[in-house]
Amino acid sequence: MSWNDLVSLTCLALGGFFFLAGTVGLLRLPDVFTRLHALTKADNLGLGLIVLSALFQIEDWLVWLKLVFIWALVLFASATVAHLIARRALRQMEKERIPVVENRAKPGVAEKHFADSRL
Amino acid sequence: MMIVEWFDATLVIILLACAWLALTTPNLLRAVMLFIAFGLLVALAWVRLQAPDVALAEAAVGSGLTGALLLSTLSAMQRAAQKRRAQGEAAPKSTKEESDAN
Amino acid sequence: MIGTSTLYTLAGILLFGMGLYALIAYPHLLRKILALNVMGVGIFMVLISIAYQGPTQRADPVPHALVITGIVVAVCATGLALTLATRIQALTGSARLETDEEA
Amino acid sequence: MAMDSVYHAAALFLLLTIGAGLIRIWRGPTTADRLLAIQLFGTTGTAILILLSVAVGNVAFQNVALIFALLAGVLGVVFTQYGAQYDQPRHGAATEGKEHHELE
Amino acid sequence: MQTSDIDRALQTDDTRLTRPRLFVLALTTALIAALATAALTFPDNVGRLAPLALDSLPRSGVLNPVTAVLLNYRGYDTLLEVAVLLLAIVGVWAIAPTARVWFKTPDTPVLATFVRLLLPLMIVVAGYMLWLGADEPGGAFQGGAVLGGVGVLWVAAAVWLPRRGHPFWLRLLLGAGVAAFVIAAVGLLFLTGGLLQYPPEQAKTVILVIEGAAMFSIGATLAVLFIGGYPRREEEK
Repeated sequence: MSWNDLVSLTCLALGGFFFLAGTVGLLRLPDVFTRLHALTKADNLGLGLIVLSALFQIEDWLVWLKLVFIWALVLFASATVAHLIARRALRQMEKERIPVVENRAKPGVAEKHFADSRL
Repeated sequence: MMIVEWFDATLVIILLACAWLALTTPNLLRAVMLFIAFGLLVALAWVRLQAPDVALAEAAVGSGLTGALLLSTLSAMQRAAQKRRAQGEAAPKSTKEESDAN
Repeated sequence: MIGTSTLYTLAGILLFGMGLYALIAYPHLLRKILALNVMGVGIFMVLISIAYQGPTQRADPVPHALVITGIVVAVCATGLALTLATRIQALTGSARLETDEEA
Repeated sequence: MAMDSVYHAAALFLLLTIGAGLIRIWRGPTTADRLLAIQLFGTTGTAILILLSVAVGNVAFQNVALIFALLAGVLGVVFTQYGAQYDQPRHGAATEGKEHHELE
Repeated sequence: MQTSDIDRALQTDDTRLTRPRLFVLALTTALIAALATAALTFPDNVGRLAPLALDSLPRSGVLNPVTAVLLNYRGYDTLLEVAVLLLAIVGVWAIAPTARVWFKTPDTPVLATFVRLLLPLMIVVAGYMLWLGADEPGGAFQGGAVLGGVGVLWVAAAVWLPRRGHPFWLRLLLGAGVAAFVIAAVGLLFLTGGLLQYPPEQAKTVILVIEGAAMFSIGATLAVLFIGGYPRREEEK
């Protein structure tokens, strides 16, 4: 096994970990605003690491460029979409007169979450 | 069994589950959202079947454009229903019958 | 053990059947349109899996071409059907096709 | 283990995380949550396509990934501009699976 | 009527498993079983068109077999298919007097900037798909689908607002695909004696021109389908 395979594997494992973290965050966090973290942080980092892992297997620099471009595009799009979703959700709550803070600490959601994870 | 076959089997199971849930859930918004996810996953199936041409078309159309069409229609339908109610009309005949049946 | 091609063929047939069931059984027009789309994907999947000739060999291009045109026509039909559904709702006040047995 | 089966295994793992993410689409409770899950699927699908392209050695798969990345943004914008109005269950009636939608 | 009654009546689609539905489910299960047996007993070595399609590839002027099938071997079919898209638009305009969606100005600079940056990028990618289509996976339909995305984004973020109705250039764009196809077909009929039979030297150029026109048509069609009728300026909620 050559050194670039080793680097590839490390990046792959790390990327997989971050994707797993993103999904766990999506499933376990209590409301929309906290779940946005999964979209904007964990998964984009995971994708970046997987792209990095792929880069060590590819010689053609054009393909190299394309992969980096895809990652940049996903970063750009998901950051914007996350902002738009958050904005919309916040407005919806204002319209329905649901206090944001109260919603986040709605009994049965957050408490159950914390009780389950024994924090 | 090779890993690729595991991948195929998992993909098929997720696809079928997605389609069945989208078609039988009572909540239409959920149905549309599941259908969009279904469209995304179908593109992966085309890639596995050595059909990148089809996957390209499906990736753009299957989830993106069909999803946009369905989402906008759903909200247009909701708006229309809401407007109807605001105008003080009685609920349509069919829905009355149903609530009687319930 | 069944091969990749057979697996996806069976999946396509199942998708077709699910779509057919939902198309007949449920009254809401939006659901019927979803069902039609799922049926379409099922048929495409059968075609593409027949075209598949193993991971090393090149796949048959003829079904691929059929499916590509099929996908674009399907989305246009969906758009037309959705417009029709919106129109039916505007005219009758309900986006469902109720039958006597249904109530 | 050869490098390509490692990549296939990684793709399988990501596919399983997508399968788990379906639960969020099912449970909602708001449309925003569901869209969030779909955006996440888009990112994960991009990653799977890149992994498959490296495993099989087919550069064409990366173009599919490119389209995935482009169209995810379009869906997000359409949702925020035209998305269904009553995605938020009424306060107090937020029991899961019993959302009330004003649909006829 | 009580509020709960209205809510129950308007709630959602009713998908309980009633007796008629059970009957339908049984019938479709039988159909699936029949189709599955047919698929499993399907003979493996059926006649394929693949060798024929791949062997004639050098004469088609392109390297991507799918494009060759679409534009060379099954040229008429694709021509009629582009015409079907036009018919879908005619249908939509016939049944829907007003648009389903309306042009909505972005209310946040984030969205405006996003669209301003993404739109040119998507157009470039659509062109790339078209160019790629001759030799690698890609082509008019894929590029057209991306252009459809451009149109949807255009409408959703109100890049440019037309007055009521569709502008002339949009109608021109909608017809461009069929027009280019028909002109090429008739022209080639006089030049080579065959409908859509390309001269081998210029084949690639002709195919790219037809595909380009078809791509714009498909993109415009998808965008107009998304609008779903005649567009209006900002509508009241």
